Parts: sequence; C-alpha cells; structure tokens
Amino acid sequence: MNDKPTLKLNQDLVRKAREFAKEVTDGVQKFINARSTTSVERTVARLYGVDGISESGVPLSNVVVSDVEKANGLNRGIAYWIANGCVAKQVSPQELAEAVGRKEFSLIDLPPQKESVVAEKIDEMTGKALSYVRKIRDERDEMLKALGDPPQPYLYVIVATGNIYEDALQAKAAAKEGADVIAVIRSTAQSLLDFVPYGPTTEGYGGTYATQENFKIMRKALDEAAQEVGRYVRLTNYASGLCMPEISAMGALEGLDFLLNDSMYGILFRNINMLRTFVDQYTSRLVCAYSHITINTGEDNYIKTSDPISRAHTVTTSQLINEQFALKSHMKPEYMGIGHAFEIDPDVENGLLYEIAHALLTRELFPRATPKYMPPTRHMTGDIFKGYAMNTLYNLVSIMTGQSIQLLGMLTEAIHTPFLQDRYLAIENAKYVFNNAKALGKEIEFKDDGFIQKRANEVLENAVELLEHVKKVGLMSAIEEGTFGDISRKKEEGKGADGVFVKGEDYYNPLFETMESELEGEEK
Amino acid sequence: MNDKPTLKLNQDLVRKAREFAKEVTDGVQKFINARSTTSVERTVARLYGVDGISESGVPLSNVVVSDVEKANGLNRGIAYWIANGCVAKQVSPQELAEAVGRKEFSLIDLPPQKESVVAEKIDEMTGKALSYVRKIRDERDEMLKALGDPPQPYLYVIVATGNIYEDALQAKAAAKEGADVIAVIRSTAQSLLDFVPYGPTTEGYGGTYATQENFKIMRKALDEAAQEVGRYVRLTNYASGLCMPEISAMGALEGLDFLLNDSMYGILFRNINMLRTFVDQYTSRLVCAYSHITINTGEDNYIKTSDPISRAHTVTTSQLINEQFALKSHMKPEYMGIGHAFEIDPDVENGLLYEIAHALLTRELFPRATPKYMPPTRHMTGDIFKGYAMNTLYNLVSIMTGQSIQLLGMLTEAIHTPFLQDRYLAIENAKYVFNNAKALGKEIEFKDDGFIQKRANEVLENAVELLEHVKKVGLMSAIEEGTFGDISRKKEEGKGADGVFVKGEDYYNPLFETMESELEGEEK
Amino acid sequence: MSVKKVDLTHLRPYGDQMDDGAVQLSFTLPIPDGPRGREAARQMANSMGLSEVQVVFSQDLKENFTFFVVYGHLEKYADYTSIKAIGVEAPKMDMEQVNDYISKYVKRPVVVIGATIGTDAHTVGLDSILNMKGFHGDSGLERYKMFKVHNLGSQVSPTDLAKKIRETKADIVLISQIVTQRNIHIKNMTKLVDILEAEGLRKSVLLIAGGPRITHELAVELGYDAGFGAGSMPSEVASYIASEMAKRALSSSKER
Amino acid sequence: MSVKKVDLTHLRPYGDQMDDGAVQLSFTLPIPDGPRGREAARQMANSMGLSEVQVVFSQDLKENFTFFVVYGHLEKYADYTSIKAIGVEAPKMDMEQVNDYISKYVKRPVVVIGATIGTDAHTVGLDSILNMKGFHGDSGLERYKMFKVHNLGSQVSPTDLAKKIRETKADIVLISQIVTQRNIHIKNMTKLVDILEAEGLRKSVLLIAGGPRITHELAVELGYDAGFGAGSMPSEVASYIASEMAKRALSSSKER
Ligand code: B12
Ligand code: B12
Ligand SMILES: Cc1ncc(COP(=O)(O)O)c(C=O)c1O
Ligand SMILES: Cc1ncc(COP(=O)(O)O)c(C=O)c1O
Repeated sequence: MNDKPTLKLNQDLVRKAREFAKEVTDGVQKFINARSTTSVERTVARLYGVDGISESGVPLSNVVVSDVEKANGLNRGIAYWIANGCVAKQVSPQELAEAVGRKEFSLIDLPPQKESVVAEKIDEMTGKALSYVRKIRDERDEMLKALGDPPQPYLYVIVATGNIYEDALQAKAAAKEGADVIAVIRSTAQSLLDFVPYGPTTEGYGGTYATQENFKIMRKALDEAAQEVGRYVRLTNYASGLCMPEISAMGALEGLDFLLNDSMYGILFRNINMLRTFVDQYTSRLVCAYSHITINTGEDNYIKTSDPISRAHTVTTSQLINEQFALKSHMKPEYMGIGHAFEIDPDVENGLLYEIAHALLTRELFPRATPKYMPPTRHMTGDIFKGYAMNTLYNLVSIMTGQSIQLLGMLTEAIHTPFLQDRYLAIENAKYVFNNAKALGKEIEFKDDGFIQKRANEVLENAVELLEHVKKVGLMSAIEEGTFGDISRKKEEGKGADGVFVKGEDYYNPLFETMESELEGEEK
Repeated sequence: MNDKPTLKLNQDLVRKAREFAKEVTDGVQKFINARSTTSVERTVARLYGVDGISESGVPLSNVVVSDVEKANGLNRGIAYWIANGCVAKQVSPQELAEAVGRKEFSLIDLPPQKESVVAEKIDEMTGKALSYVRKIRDERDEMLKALGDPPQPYLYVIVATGNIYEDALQAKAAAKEGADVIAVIRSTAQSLLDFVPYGPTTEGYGGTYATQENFKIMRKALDEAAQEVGRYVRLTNYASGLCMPEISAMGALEGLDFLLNDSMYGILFRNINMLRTFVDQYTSRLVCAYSHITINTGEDNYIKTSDPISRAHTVTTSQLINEQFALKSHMKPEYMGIGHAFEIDPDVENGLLYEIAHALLTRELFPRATPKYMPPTRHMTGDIFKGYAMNTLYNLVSIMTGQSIQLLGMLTEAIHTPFLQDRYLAIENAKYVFNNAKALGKEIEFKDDGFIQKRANEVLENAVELLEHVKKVGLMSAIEEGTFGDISRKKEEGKGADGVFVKGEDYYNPLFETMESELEGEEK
Repeated sequence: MSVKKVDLTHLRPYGDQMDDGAVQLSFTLPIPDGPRGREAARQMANSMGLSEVQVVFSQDLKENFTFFVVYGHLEKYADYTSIKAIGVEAPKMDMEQVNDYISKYVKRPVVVIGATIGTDAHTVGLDSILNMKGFHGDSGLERYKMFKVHNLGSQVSPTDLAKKIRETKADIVLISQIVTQRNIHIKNMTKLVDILEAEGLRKSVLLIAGGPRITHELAVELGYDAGFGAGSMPSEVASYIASEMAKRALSSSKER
Repeated sequence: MSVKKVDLTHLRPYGDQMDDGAVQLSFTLPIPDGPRGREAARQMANSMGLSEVQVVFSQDLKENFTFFVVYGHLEKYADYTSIKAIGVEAPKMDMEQVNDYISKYVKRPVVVIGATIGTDAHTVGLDSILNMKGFHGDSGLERYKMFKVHNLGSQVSPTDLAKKIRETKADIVLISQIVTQRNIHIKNMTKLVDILEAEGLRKSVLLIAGGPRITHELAVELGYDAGFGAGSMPSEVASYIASEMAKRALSSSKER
C-alpha cells in the first residue's frame, strides 16, 4: 500500500459501506441457502465425472439432471440419484449417464439401494472429485510458484477468432510478446444457453464457445508458451450466464486461473432470472474459491450503459456487494478481481483526474484484492490513433494507482475483435507505459482535499447512501428500480427462472458442503 | 507557480547557478561589445529600407555591405555609408543600394558629405526604421490583445512542404484544427548561407527558405485564419545561422511572433564560427527584444547527440547561459522560450520520472519565462503507434509541469516531414491530453526527497559544477572541450569567421544603440 | 499562387502536396521478419498500386508472423465527379419542425417500432435514437410528440418483430445491427426482409437499419429504405422519417 | 488441428485468420467530409484491390481536406517463394571473429573512410557505426583493431570524398544518407558513384551506403556494393566488410 498515493478515505465511511453491503447480501443469502438450480446440479454431475454428450447432442450432465427433474426428484439433489444409480447398475457415473442418454432407463425408476451403500458411494465419488480438483489446483499453484508470478498489473489480452486452434496460436504469440493472461471470449449469446456446448469450436461468432475441450486445448497451448518464456501464463474464460457453476467446475477441472464471474451481471446484461443468478453465483464462486480461481467481476459493464461520472458510486456499491457475496462463498480476497473501468468520455475536462480518483478508490477500498481494470471501450471510435492515446493514459492510470489485472485496450475496439497486430500494439503500449512510469505511484501524492481526494470520498459517500437504500428495500427490489447500469429487471422475470428449486428436506450435496467446510477450516 | 507540483529546489544552488552563468556570459560579452559582423551591418541596411536583389540575384543588403567591406570601410559601420550616399545622391537607401547593385558606383567612392547633414540623415533613417518596427510590434500586440492569448501550453506545429503556398494552406488548416503556433521549417542548410534568399519559395528541401516574402505570405494567411477562428495564431521561423540578426530584422518587419534563436546552436550544430555567432546573437536578440519576438533556444539539440540523462545538466547549463545572454540583449523573461526536450529512450525504467523532473526543473528555474518543450524525436521509429503513445506521455508531462510552448510530436517523426494528417493527429492528441489532464499539475505533489525532487536537484547541482568550470576556463574553451551535445568546436574555426570585425573608433550604429537605450529605459 | 489545384476527376490521396498519393498502411504477414519479409511487404504494397514503397517498420509478432508499417504513393485515382451523394437525403429539421411537418402532412402520430435483431445484444445505439435522452444532447424519438415509439429491446427474432409490427400497426421499423463479425449482420438483415415480404408487410412500412458499420448504400442494397451509420443523430432519423412519410401521404392522396 | 496453413506462393495479409487479407489504411483526400467523401475513400480502397472496405473514421481536416481510416481485405497476393533474400549476405561474426578473419585472410588492417554526403548534416547514424561507442551496446568500427577508421563527418562533397579516398588509401567507403525528401539521397548517391567512376576509384573500394531509408536493394541498384537500413548494427557492417575483403583477397591471390 506504500507504492501508490493515498486518497485519505474517510474510514468511517469505509466501515459503514462494508457493513451495509454485508447486510444487503445477508438478505439475499437466505434465499440462496434454501435453493438449488438445474445448473448447480449439473455441476455436481460434472464433478462426479459425467462428461460428453448424448447421441442427440445434449450434454450428459443436462441429460441426467433433466431426467430427474422431469420426475420431480431434483429437490433431493442429483448426488443421491447418481450414487443410487451407480450402485444399482454397478457402473461409473459416466456409464450411468450414457445409459440414461441412450434412454435405457430413468434414474428415478431405479430401485432405491441400501442407504449405507449409497452413502458410501456418494462419499467415494465426492472424495475422488475433490481430490482431483485439489490435484489440478495444486499443480497450478506449483507451476505458478516454479515459473514465478509476473509483476502486476498483469497484461491481459483477449482472443476471439471463433476457432479455438486459431485462438491457441494467437494466444501463444501474445504470451511470447509479453501477455500474462489470455482470455478466450465466448461466442455471442452463449450465456443464454442452458447447457455448455461440447467439443472443440472451429466456428464461433464474436468469440469461441466455452467448452471443456476448448479449455483443455488452450491450457495446453499456454503451458507450452509459459515454459518457453519462463513465465506463468494465466488462462481466463467466462462463467456468468445460465451455466455459471458448471463453467466454474470445468475451469476447476482444466486448471483455469481466472473466470469472469459476477453476482449480478447475468441479471442485468443477459436478463437472466435474479434468483437463478444469485443461487448459481454462490456455487460457482465456491468452486472458484476451492480451486484457487480468481474471479473477475463485471462492474465495468454498468458504465457502458450509464454515465461513468454521475453513476460512479453504483460501481463502488456493486463492488462491495460482489465482495460480500464472494466472502460468503469463502473466497479469499486475493482471488477477488474486483472490476472497474476507464470509460469516461475523453472530452470531459479533467476526465483523467476522475479516472485516477475512481481507480484508486477501487484499489484502496479492496487493499488485498486483485482489481481488474477494464479499458476504454464505449468512447473508442474508428480513429485508432486517438484510441491508442486513450489506451496510453489508461495504462498510465493503472500503473500509477497500482491495479492488479489490466485488460489491455485495443486500438480497434470500435471496429472488430482484435487482429494479431492490434494485440501486439496493445502489449507494446502497456509494456512501454508500465516500465516508463514504474515508480510513479510511489513518487506522487495528491493534495489534501484536492480534486482527487474529494472526488473519491464523494463517490464513497454516494455509495454508502445507495447501500443504505438498498439495505432498506432489499437488493432484488433495488435491481427492479434500475440501480445498476440504468437497467431494471423484475424479480419474477428473466431466463432460467424455471431452473430454480427449493431444496427438499432430504436434499444432499456433500460435494459443496465439503468444500464449504474445508474452506471454513482454512479461514480459521 | 501554484498550478504545478514543486521540486523544492535548493535555492542556494539556484542563486549560484545564475551568478556563475552571468559571469560566464560577462566574459563573452566583452568580445561581443567590441565587434560587429557583416550580418549585423546587413541588418542595419535592411532596417533602413534596403530590400530586393541585384540583377545577379545577390540581396542588396549584401551588395552594399560587401561594397563597403571590400574597400575596408566597414569598421565605421554601414549606417554612415548609407546615409552619406543618400545625401550625396539625394536618393533613398533602396535607390542607393539598387544603384550600387547596378555597379554604378561604390559607396566608399562617394564624396563625404557635410557631417551634420549626414548625422541628420542617419537620425531620420533611424527614426523611421524604429517607428516602423514599433508600429508593427504594436499592431501585433493589439491583435493579440483583441483576439486573446490562448491558454498555455501553446500547440505549436511545423509546416515543411518546401512550397510556401502549400505551407500557408496547411498552416491555415492546422490553425483551424487548434494550432496556436505555426513554424515554417527552413530548407536544408539555409543556416550556412551567408545571405538571405529572396522572394517566395516553391521548391525547398526538408523545408521552405526563410525569406521576407515567405514571412509576409505566411503572416497574412495566419492572420486570416486567426480572424476566422477568433484566436491569435503565432508565426515562427528560424534565426540561428549565418544571418541571425538579419532574419530577426525580417521577423520584426513582418510581424513574426517567435524565432528560433540560440546563442550557441550555430556553433555546435552548424559549425559556424564562435565569435561570429556570439556577436550576431546579441544583435539578433536585441531586435527580438525590441520587437516583442519570443526567442526559442535550442537545448533540445544537445540531447539528440548526447545522452539525455547523464548529460541533462548540460541542458540546464546552456539554458542559464542563454538566459544571461538574453538579459544582456535587454530581453524580458516573458520573451524567453527556454528550450528543452523529452528525448529519453522509451525503454528506460522510470524514464517518465526523469522526464518529469527535467521538465519541471526548466519550468521552476525560469518561472517568468515561456519554456519551449520539444517532443521525442531520436527514439521515434517507423512504429507510428508507439510514437503516438510516446507523444501522449510527452503531452501529459507538459500539462502536468506547466510548460508554455509545446512543439507537438509527430507520429511519423522517423519517416518524413509532417503530412497533413500527421499534424491533425498531433493536434488531436495534445487537445485530448491537455483537456483531460488540465488540473493534474495542481493536484499532485512529489514525495519530499523522492526520486523526482532528488533528480532535479542533482541535475541542478551538476549544472552548477559545470558552470563553475566553464567560468574558470571561459565559455569558448568549454565549447572546445565538447561540453555541449558532445560536440567540440575550435575557436578559430567554423564558417563565417571572416565576417567578424572589430568596430573602428568611428563606428556608429544609432539603430541598435537607440534600441538598447529604449529597452534599458523600460527595464527601469 | 502556385499550389496545384485538385482535379476531381483524378482524385488521389494527399500527403503533403497535391497528388502525391501518399498512403499509410499496416498489415501482418504470416512469415518471419527479416529482409525477405520486408521485401514481401513491399511487393504486397506494390500489388496495391503503390509506388516508392517504404517499409518503415517491421516487427516479429512471434509464431512466424510479422507486422509491417508501410508508406507509399498510390498511382490509382477515383473520379469524384461521378460519385453521387449516397447518404440519406432529407432536409434537416429540429424536433418542432418535425412535429409540425408530420401534423401538417401525415395528420396523425407516426408509429415507430425498434429492435435489435438476431443475437445482437447491443442496445445503446438503438436507445440513443429512441430513448428520451437521445444522443449527445439531441433528443430521442420518444420525446417527439408526433411519434409513438415501441422499443422492443435486443435479441428480437424476425418473426416476433413481424408479429409486433402487426400488433402496433407500425409505420416505421427501425432495426439495429452492431455485431458484424463474419457478416452476421448481413445474414440477419436479409432474413428480416425476406420474412417481412413473405408476410406482406414490407411495402406498408418504412424499413430502416442502423449501426456503426451500416451505410445507407448497404441498407438499400439489402432491400431497406435507408441506413444510418456511426454517429447518427435522432433528429436526422426523425427528419428522414417525417419527409418520407409526408411524401408517401402526398402520393397516396394524389392517387386517390 | 484445423488452422489453415500458409500458402507461401499466395501470401496474403493476416488479420485474425489465415488469408483474410486484412489491411489497415489511412490517407487524406482533398475533398470535404460527408457520405460522398466516404464513398470516394471506399472507391480509393477498392482501386487498391481491397474488398469489403470499411471506412471506419472520417475527419474534416479543414480547408477541404478529409482524413480517413479504412480497413479492408486485400484480394491480391505475393509469391514469397520467388523472393530471394536480398539483404546483405554475410556470416554474423563478433568483434574478435572479425579481427581474426581479417588477420587471417586480408593480413593487414582495413582502411575505412566514412562520411555523410551532400547537405545532409545527420551524423548520429554514421557515428553509431563508426565511433567507439557504437550502437545499443555493439561497439563501433573504431574499436576493432583491424580497422583503421577515418570519419569525415557531415556535408562532405563527392570530390572532397574522392580526394580523401586517395589520401587515406581507403579500402572501404561508408556513406550515410538520412534526408530523403524529394529523393535527394538518390541524387547524392548517384552523383558520388559517377564521380568515383570518373576518377577510376569505384573498383578499388567497397562502397557501402546506409541510412534509415536505405535498403540493400536500392544501394545495389544505384551501383553500391551494399546498403544498410534502419537499426543496422556495427558488427553486421564489420562482418560484411570482413567477409567481402576476404573474398576479394582470395580471388586476387588466385588470379596471381
Ligand atoms: C457497450 C458494448 C457492449 C455491451 C452492450 C451493452 C448494451 N446493452 O448495449 C456489452 C458489454 C453487453 C457487449 C457485449 C458484447 N459485445 Co460489445 N461492444 C460495446 C461497445 C464498447 C460500445 C457499443 C456502444 O454502446 N456504442 C455507442 C453507441 C451510441 O454507438 P452505436 O452502437 O454505433 O450507435 C450509433 C449508430 O451506430 C447509430 N445506430 C445504431 N443502431 C441504430 C439503429 C437505427 C435504427 C438507427 C437509425 C441508428 C442506429 O446511432 C447510434 C447513435 O449515433 C462496442 C465497441 C465500440 N466502441 O463501438 C463493442 C462491440 C460492438 N462489441 C463487440 C462484441 C464482439 C461483443 C460480444 C459479442 C463479445 C462477446 N463475445 O462476448 C458481446 C456480446 C453481445 C451480443 N450478444 O451481441 C464488438 C463487435 C465486433 C464486430 N464488429 O462484430 C465491438 C465492436 C467490440 C470489439 N471490438 O470487439 N458489448
Ligand atoms: C537527430 C536529428 C537531427 C539532428 C542531427 C544531429 C546530428 N548531428 O546528426 C538535427 C537537429 C541537427 C537535425 C536537423 C535536420 N533534420 Co533531422 N532528424 C534527427 C532525428 C530526430 C534522429 C536521427 C538520428 O539521429 N537517428 C538515430 C540514428 C542512430 O539512426 P539512423 O540515422 O537511422 O542510423 C542507423 C541506420 O540508419 C544506419 N545508418 C545510418 N547511416 C549509416 C551509414 C552507413 C555506412 C551504415 C552502414 C549504416 C548507417 O545505422 C544506424 C544505426 O542503426 C530524425 C528523426 C528520426 N527519429 O529518425 C530527424 C530527421 C532525419 N531529420 C529530418 C530533417 C528534415 C532535418 C532537417 C533537414 C530539418 C530542417 N529543415 O531544418 C534538419 C537539417 C539537417 C541537414 N542539413 O541535413 C527528417 C528527414 C525527412 C526525410 N526523410 O527526408 C527526419 C526524419 C525528421 C522528420 N520527420 O522530419 N536532425
Ligand atoms: C462479469 C462478466 N461475465 C460474463 C461476460 C460475458 O458474458 P457473455 O457471454 O454473456 O457475453 C462479461 C462480459 O463482459 C462480464 O463482464
Ligand atoms: C535554436 C535553433 N535554431 C535553428 C534551428 C534550425 O536551423 P537550421 O536551418 O540550421 O536547421 C534549430 C533546429 O532545430 C534550432 O534548434
């Protein structure tokens, strides 16, 4: 915290802000704890080893969950049904799911097996699942340690060709140019699919599907590049959407490092049902916490549709809410990539001072987190040169305020998903600025009660006020009021509502319970 | 001085630096006072109204001065000879010069006229000359006042097509885009010509000749543009070279606002004889001081051929020397565009912190001057994008440290003299950064005894040490030692040495004497 | 004055003097950096009609790719005099004028329906045209008293749109397309026209497309009445609608 | 793996997939901004062989000029396989190797003379090659014990240079040309060759040109033995000199 100037934040406000945010999420967490979703159950199936697709192309995790759901058995949890089936048929979960996929039988119709045997089966499957996840996690942790964690801000770039092999090639080139993090952008509207596509993608629109095979291909490519450059290279994908927890599980299985994972993004920007998203995000983050996957929250999106200055406090408010939800999932702060963005209209007088105040507010408010800073996008135009200048100042603010994860701006942001050369130029810009201004944050102070300190405290004050209101009306009503991103969503509406269900009395899910208790143990 | 962070310079060092610089220039001024040059005399002729060229293309100011010089009459000063000739032939100075140009007679051969009549003639010519110069000066001052002085840093761009009409067109476009200052770059090697070319230029190399007609054409174009945009637009050209005082006089006659005018540039970068340059610069600056022309010194050049970090103190040393020489020419600080530059290798770690320290040192050391800040050039490459990023940080340093005159960097610096679009992009970059970071200087402070404060004081300390040495050996010997720009020049060598002469007992030059005494009067 | 004047029948790029043809290029080639690579870049530029090509920068992008920055002088030219204005042609009116114009000639409020079609989720552009707030201080169509606006939001399918057109008796259909990767916008736009024609709705509405990569020319080519590109203002769209609706009202009243 | 492989006989630019031909352009046209201007820019790009042209930015530059940023897909290609390496060909040696090589094959120090010719006053480039200090940590020719260097500095006329070549008995003549406006470097370089030939000196020296806009190809075309461009390293020049001098020594010893 000594490497950057300070905002002299009103610590009373900071305390209040956290307190209110906690109360806000406490209210929602009650709803979450009582519920599960089809996607959460599919996650269980996946972690128990259910992979692949049926003949008609439906992922087997969907197959088994729908199978039980149709027969109204899901409120017991998929774990029981899989274990019961495995015992009954003396097969592995995968073989079981394949059989269901072939419509040989329904899990519900299989005779209930001896309780103790089923329980043992569940424990066995759970133990195996968790130990595999831990193995992957530990391997990654070790590789990171062996190769060394690159200095922050990490250089984060995206690939988005729609062809995973082309993506892999471009990702390798980027890593060799200096990229520390590679994100594979998902194909348009994948978040609205209530299943995860399968296999390698060679044609996507605006991106490449998030599939387990794609994760694997990319992980391998990056590990190769990492060994070549002697620097750990992180892999990112997107969790938010209707398959939020499943994608986290896929990330855990394939050793991803980061996942875009926001507690409200799906609601606001994809019109996904609130309850669905809240329940899903909990498990999704639990899996991330357990697997040492850093989440990246999506506050940058708010100021794409609302004004970055007058609505700055909604970013702060959401960051605090995201933090509390993450803590509830037992996530350590160092895995919280709290999101924010450099989106102020470049024509605003002293816009840079606002940006500095906002960026530093995020940094100071979450001292142990790893803030994820997003580049100018909405005011980027076809004037690629002006855009390159904006990206230069964006990089400067980042190094000056000590951000952790820097999604590099592309000079062609307004035109197309990045060309190879656009990515090179982005990396070159960041390397130049980060090195040339390395110790700038250490060197400067802001005038006491100057523009920047005042501005940051003002945003914080507004956030506290807003949080107080949200606390009063409840988060779900606040979202109905259009609090975030100037977007209003109704509680009952939105996609995926039908996938939410109240857990039965006999609901059983040792997988996540074990994760919870292990993580709780670590917290002590 | 409150709009930018402070370096907390050691004021003892500041005082010492000035004192030493004064002593250094005192030493040279003795040489200067005793001498004149052919170029100084040609300046007198021009101000008395001698214009145009002879049939063989030689400027008439050269014609009359050579005429007298050949007959060894120049140590009396050209003023006397012109006046005597005008009285003898009952013609104007121009008619007289034309006749000499036609070789009708030599001035030396004309019978000496009655002394009091000649003296009266001289006074009359002097009065007319000075009142014309004052008229032009006052008109400019009034226009500046009427249209308003734009905020600093001024946006300064160059035109260099080689065709004055094309230059004028491009200059107008630039002014309308937002440029505050237009410089017409001179054609390659004009500084080595011992005469000023005549008439409008339509084909130059790397620039357009500095001619009086070109000045006029450009002044008119800029005044038109200024009226259209409702903002005063300044015109710049280059004085340094073998015709340093003459070009200043042309600038005075045509209402130029700025002239590149350095006390040592010609010596170092054009291998012009030392004495020649020192004597010429004195008169040149006297004319500028009288005409309210801001001089721009050339310290930026030093760090094009020597290292910008390890030789930073040579820039400071030269700035102090330039200041003292300017004061000796009775120039007010607000007309001193003290030069410096952003030339550190972009790959240097914390290069930006060095740049900030150096730029602010110039600003703080010369609080009443109007520093002229020069862009990155030597580390610009064909990578126009990287260059644009460098120019962005350059603009940022300028607004942060409160520079006055900003020569805008061109993204194509390494490739060609500016295209129209290059100039637009440069202006766009500066406008963006200056507005977006407007109050940044007001907002930040540097850590006490941090990198930047220490660095600035270190440079100042080195400068004081160097000045002490220069004081000891004398400026001319210091130049022989290669003190500036890692370039060594010998006292006796260099172009134009033969144009220097010791003033005779009867040397008479009321033109510059009146300027001196009027300016001295103002100083009181 | 000796500045060469432009010859509009032989229009060429201008670097720093008329007809120098100066052009800046950058591109990547899938070959290694080096003299041979730079020569390939030069030939590539030559193939485009550039002479005196300068490869001013080459940079290894790894994995056998190289990035080039190139300058050259284009020997080709265009005939500007033969280019007819192909933008949307309409008198520029402000909100009040538009309202008056519609009152006078159409004599009833105009029903506008807007949507982003296909899987495109970008709403900011369409909203800038439709929402009260408008764009850069220029009010959106909702604020015009002579427009009745239905904003259907994003990701609307052509069939749903057709249904809504019938339901609302829309006069004007505004669709937005932002994502253009692999020409998905062309596919979406074509599909919509096909469906509207199949449903007999195409002729009864004014069909307008917009988006940063949409040009009037492209829109017309795809069977739309008009197209609006990057930086379009609501009042421009409003003016166009008013003048077109007036024309239609006049011609149909004449027909009667 | 389904990534398309490069076809070197049909080399095309690469944006984000093989053979997409993606190219970025910027240029200025002497016409006003507007739809007609953008259409002219599009046609200009078409004339260069670009398809699916996108005029992504247009900006009024005042005085009837407009700036355009354009992207498009180049339909042309180059045959990379037919491009022979046209850079300077020489084994890469370090200082010691160069010295040894010269000792072994030439058997005496090589005399090098360097100058910037014409009115060109840029010395930094030539100095980077010649001075002790060198360039980016690579020592200059003066530091090589087997080179005897005469650096004449800038603005040297061809006749003065010829005189000095005789005086110093130079083996190698290095000339630098930085200013290229209106092709002044070509004029200067041609003039030097003419004079050296007229004076019978051309054959007895290795004539090398350098500068950021100099290519080996151009130098050879103008009658030089080699050309060195932007970013050249002293050791590259030294290696070339050593290997050429050795070749000449060998062939002349064979002739004898
Ligand atoms: C904001 C934004 C988003 C937001 C959208 C929020 C929202 N509710 O709209 C979010 C974050 C959700 C988003 C997501 C995605 N985006 Co997006 N996004 C942008 C961004 C940064 C700004 C767009 C914007 O709001 N512009 C401001 C408005 C006012 O301008 P405009 O849209 O051009 O509209 C004007 C005119 O075009 C015209 N107009 C537009 N529509 C209409 C309609 C009519 C009838 C009329 C008359 C006029 C008109 O008038 C408007 C005012 O002048 C652009 C980059 C950029 N700077 O342009 C990328 C961009 C458009 N997105 C892109 C992509 C690829 C995506 C994703 C597909 C990425 C992914 N794989 O996840 C997703 C998925 C979205 C989907 N399913 O469609 C690409 C598109 C590339 C391409 N050419 O195909 C861009 C260019 C970024 C990039 N370089 O990759 N995005
Ligand atoms: C420094 C500089 C100056 C200094 C020169 C100081 C000096 N003593 O050299 C000063 C300020 C005096 C100057 C003046 C001018 N300059 Co100047 N200058 C530059 C600048 C900024 C850097 C050049 C440099 O030092 N590069 C660093 C060296 C190491 O690189 P290099 O020269 O490319 O050399 C390398 C290779 O090319 C090669 N090489 C070079 N020579 C040789 C020779 C041999 C034999 C070999 C083997 C290799 C070799 O090896 C070197 C190491 O890799 C450039 C812009 C730029 N960034 O390139 C403009 C630039 C070269 N200048 C330019 C101009 C126009 C001028 C002026 C004519 C402007 C004017 N009208 O007043 C004047 C007049 C100069 C004259 N009469 O020639 C233009 C040239 C445009 C063109 N292409 O024609 C440039 C490109 C700037 C611009 N965009 O306008 N300049
Ligand atoms: C938090 C978060 N999740 C997910 C996404 C992308 O998801 P989708 O596939 O819905 O575009 C984003 C996009 O910016 C995001 O910010
Ligand atoms: C102080 C000064 N004078 C003059 C010049 C240019 O003069 P010349 O015509 O000699 O290039 C410069 C160039 O940068 C300069 O810095």
